[in-house]
Amino acid sequence: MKVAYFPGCSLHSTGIEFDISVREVCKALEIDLEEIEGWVCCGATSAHATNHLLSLAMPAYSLALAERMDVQDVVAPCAACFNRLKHAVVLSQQNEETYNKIKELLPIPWENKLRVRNLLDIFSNMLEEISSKVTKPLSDIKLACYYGCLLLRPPHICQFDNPENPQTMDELMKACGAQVVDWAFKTECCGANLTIPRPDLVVELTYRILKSAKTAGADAIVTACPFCHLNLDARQADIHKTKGELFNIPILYFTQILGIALGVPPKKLGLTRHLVDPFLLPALRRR
Amino acid sequence: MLDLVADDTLANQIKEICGEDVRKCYQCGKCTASCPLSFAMDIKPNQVMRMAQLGLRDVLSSSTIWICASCASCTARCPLDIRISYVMDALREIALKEDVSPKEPNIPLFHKIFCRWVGWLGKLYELGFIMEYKLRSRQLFNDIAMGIKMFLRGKLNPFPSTSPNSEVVRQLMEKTGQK
Amino acid sequence: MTRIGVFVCWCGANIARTVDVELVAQKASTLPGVVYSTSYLYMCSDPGQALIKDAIRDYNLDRVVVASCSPAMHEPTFRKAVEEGGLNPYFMEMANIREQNSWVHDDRVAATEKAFELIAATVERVKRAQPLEPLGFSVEKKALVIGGGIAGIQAALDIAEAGFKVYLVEKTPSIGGRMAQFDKTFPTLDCAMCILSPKMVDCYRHPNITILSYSEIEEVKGFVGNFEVTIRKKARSVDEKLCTGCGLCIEKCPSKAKSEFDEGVGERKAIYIPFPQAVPLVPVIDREACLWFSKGRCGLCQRVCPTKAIDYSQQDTFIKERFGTIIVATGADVFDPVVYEEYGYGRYPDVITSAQLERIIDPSGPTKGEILRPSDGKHPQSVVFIQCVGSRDEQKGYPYCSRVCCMYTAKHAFLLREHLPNVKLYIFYIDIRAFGKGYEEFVRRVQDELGANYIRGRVGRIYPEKGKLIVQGADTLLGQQVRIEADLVVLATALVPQKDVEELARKLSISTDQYGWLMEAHPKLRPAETMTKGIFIAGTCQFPKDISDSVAQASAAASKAIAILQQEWLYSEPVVARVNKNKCVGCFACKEVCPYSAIEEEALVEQTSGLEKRVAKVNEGLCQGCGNCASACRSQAIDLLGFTSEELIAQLEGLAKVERE
Amino acid sequence: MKENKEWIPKILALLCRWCAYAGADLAGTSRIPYPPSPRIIRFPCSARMDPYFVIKGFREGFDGVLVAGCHPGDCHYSVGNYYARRRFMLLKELLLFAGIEPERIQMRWISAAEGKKFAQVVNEMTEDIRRVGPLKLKEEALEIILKKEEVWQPLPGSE
Repeated sequence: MKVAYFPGCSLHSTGIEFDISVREVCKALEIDLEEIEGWVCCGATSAHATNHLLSLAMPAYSLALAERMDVQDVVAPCAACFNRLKHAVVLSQQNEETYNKIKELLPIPWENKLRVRNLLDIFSNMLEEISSKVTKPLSDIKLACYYGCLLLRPPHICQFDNPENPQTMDELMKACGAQVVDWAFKTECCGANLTIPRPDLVVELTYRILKSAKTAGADAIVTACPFCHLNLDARQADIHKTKGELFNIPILYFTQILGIALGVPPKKLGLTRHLVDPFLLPALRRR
Repeated sequence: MLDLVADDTLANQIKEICGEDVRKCYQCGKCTASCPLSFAMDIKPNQVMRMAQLGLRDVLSSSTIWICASCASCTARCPLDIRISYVMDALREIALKEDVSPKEPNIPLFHKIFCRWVGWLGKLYELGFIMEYKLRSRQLFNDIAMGIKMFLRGKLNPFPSTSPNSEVVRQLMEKTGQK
Repeated sequence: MTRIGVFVCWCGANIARTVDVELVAQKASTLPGVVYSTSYLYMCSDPGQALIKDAIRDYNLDRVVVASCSPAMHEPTFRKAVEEGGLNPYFMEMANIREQNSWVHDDRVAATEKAFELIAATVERVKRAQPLEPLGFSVEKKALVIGGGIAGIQAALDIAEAGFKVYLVEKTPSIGGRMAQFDKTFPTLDCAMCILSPKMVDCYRHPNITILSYSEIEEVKGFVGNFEVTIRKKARSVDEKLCTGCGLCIEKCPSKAKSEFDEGVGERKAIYIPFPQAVPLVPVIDREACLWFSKGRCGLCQRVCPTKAIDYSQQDTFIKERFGTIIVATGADVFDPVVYEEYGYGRYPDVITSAQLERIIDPSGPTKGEILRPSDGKHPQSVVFIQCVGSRDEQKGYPYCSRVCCMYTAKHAFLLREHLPNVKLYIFYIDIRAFGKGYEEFVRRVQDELGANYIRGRVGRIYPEKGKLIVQGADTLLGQQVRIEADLVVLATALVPQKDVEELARKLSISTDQYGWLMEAHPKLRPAETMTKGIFIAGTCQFPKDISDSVAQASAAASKAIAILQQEWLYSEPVVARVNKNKCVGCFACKEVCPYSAIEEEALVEQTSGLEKRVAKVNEGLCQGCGNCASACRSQAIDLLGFTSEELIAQLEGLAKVERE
Repeated sequence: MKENKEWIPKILALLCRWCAYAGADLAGTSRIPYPPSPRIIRFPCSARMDPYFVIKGFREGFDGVLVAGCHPGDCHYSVGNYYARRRFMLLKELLLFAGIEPERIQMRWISAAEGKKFAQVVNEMTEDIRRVGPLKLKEEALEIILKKEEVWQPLPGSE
């Protein structure tokens, strides 16, 4: 299967281990990722927070570039990118006027004919195949699957999984042999980019999430978004400082867990780049 | 006491930008109930909707419109199917356009700098963008330990990566009147 | 030579505000054939009708055009007025210048012009009108009531008391309906069963009432006075005549299933009587849960039955009966809140519906009236109620207000306080709608005396934490997000149309609205009637309503039904097909398309040639007047009285003829 | 003719009394405005709407004809609207052949509860016809229609 790949800015920087693990896992599952040549930033958050039309035109441009490739699907692993690309697609489908406005802005033609998908969506449609390829099941680890906001909401845009009680990541993790915990904060917001201008708020939000996961008995939290990852991973030190509670819960990308289960050496999955060391977990240390 | 003169200019502006009709709101409060950040907001989401309905432009200088993280919990649960997160976006857009002095100046600053860097390079150069933001918001020493750790783990790329199509982004920004 | 009178109604300002009625009346007087034309404030009022009658006499009118509201509203009124004025009632035609003109257009010039055009066309049409006589037919003096809830029971009793036979058909094994599930009723706190059960027994004992429980409507044919209905009596597996209701079979039955009557919070046996006061007091076997039917073994009930009433071989049977009139009282369903994932109904056992709480409170319910929460069987210390679950919600539920939830929630709060003096009660509401007699006072009592905390706002989400349910809501009066630790959360779920009501409506040829509620003929003036003559509606099948409103509507429907049953003869609109035998070539294309098999063949000897030919003949008793035959006739030999081609074309030409800029 | 916002086309609306006509009444009772384009004739059922009425409407100079009845399955006479649908499908073919634009002949299902939909249908159809302009029956087209009229008469019987 060949798909157009939209890594997005974060995956080249703060979310680099997501990019690394995505590529490894897709190789193992014979998904041919072809990066969209010349893609530009999706404009996440800042564009839509300040300029509605711009926030649609930027992702639409990258989609227009992808239309030149021989593919039907565009994959954006980053939840924010997925969300913005999907906004351009759905709002243009729902409103011809919007579509025409965007088309006029773009220097190249855009037919809006590609399907935008996230990786969970793709993987959850090949669970059987994945199960059969799992060589190193992680049976001795309890995971809290954290979906965050942007994969699921707003539902009329994302059109993916149940926005209040999503299950795709849980199913995927179970296919990797892991145990998943039932917990209450799997779709609560981490505060996203407020982490820079208002770290205090993000500390508050991530504290609740980490606390809920820990209470539910999770050894680690699995995410599908570089924002979520950054906040949950990097803010644990601040939480320790301000709230006096040290969680030390490793935060992993779902692709990293999947990679380990598929037998990819942990070294090749960027596991050493997290701030909270995942090798604190005996289940990972042994590999 | 508020001398109330209802005015639908603001409601119409919002509708023009994002297509949402704030007049539909019947004030059940489910948005406020759902919002993970309502504890930090000076005006709660349902009150934002109310002010927008009546055309009270003070809403544009609230902290709420900037603190909203666009998580869309409100939108997913609104019984009247109003996309409240789009209303928040629209209010921010209006506030910027009208140069309303924001109660949370660092957040719009963050967005502005973000967009500028993306305009230059076509992609976001996180390190450069954050450095500029820190300088201009005078929060230079915040998060410095975290930043160093991230840098050491190769999570902050020292060199900007540029899209060959940065010129297109610049033009898009120009055409859409991005400041 | 026709002498037509045109009467233009102002309808107060309803028409006159948009249409220059005086100008229209004046212009109408110039139309060919019109000898008199006037306008009046309310044409339907007594003086308005007198105006028409006087004009018929004074100006020797032979045709009348009334330009006013929709004929659906006042056609019978004006036909009668014209008849009293001495003309055949069908010499009156209406031009609809209100619903289809003044109420939808705001340009006065255009609306005035259009009103004139409509009148001019109606004048052309009425010139071609033929005198028609209403058709009379006999009335089957028996009523059918569909649905055995409180509305159906009331209607059946009223009709039976008036001296007519009634069949009361109920889908479930017992009559009683929703009301039987209630412990108390608001606002008087009457014991529901204490006031319902005597009525159920009355129905059972009444010589004029035949109860067909566990039965459904299979097919409905015919029309007012002569409905022909096929009723499916579902196989009960118990012989109603032999059974004494001793209950030994139920006692011995080894197989269990969730009780529908207890809303799934309790269990029943595979052979069961839904509740102790059931009427008829005869068990039924749930064939899915029964071991005999699913696995072919057991047979205990049959062995222990002292009267040999258990009959595994029973089949569905069909009863065909004729009825003069039908009352539909099929009730409503309760909204399934599982779509509100944020409330976790179905995932968290202590999030329940109000209907389930009703059973938990009821002394004859699964907990014997003790308030125990489902998860651990403990008394709740803190209970949160959420109003408008599925109501007033365009995204996940229905936009309408369900009318009863404010009140039943207040009742539940009252009853919980009675059972648990120290329980904390929180009620999230948007607006309190307590408009009935004694309702507001009741809600105030719950707030003031019983200390229920009403919180103005909705709940965003519910999640479990340390054995409690965390209710995250908003208090919009405080302008705060609030968090409440609850032991039990009760969702005040909407009332929604029954799933199978659309199918029943289709069988009865009555309409449903956009949600699936049965449509009344007029929301204000004919609330218990349908657009189909002889079929009436009562209770929550029309829209959510409480017991008192249901009973009132049921009695209204019953009195309408009785008015029909009392007639020896009924007269119907003479809109039937008629064959011109000279033109008919005997192709019988009409016969093929007639949905009512109303076209018969007739032999006719042509006078000139002496040859015999076969021509079509209309059975007027069967013809319903759809006009399909007229459209299908190749030789234009068949026409529809009241809607003849000549009349319709005259109207069409009339509409086109008026010159326009 | 170019699109003209001022011009109000004249639409002949043939409505069944149980559904579409009641829907039009409901538009009135609910005060949902629409342009004063339709001229409504009440029929007992869409099955009574002999295609002849449609042809006649065009010959008399209406710019469009709207035929509306109950939704499939909801016919007061159980199957009348199915007959109507088949008849109008055939008729539309013939009218298109005679050069009448498809915008001018429309068939819709409108229930008694759909006042809003009735207004919407009128709005849409008025716009549609505005786009194609006033009806201009060409002489030869008229001839064809006149001939078709003769041909047409027996057609509904062949259902």
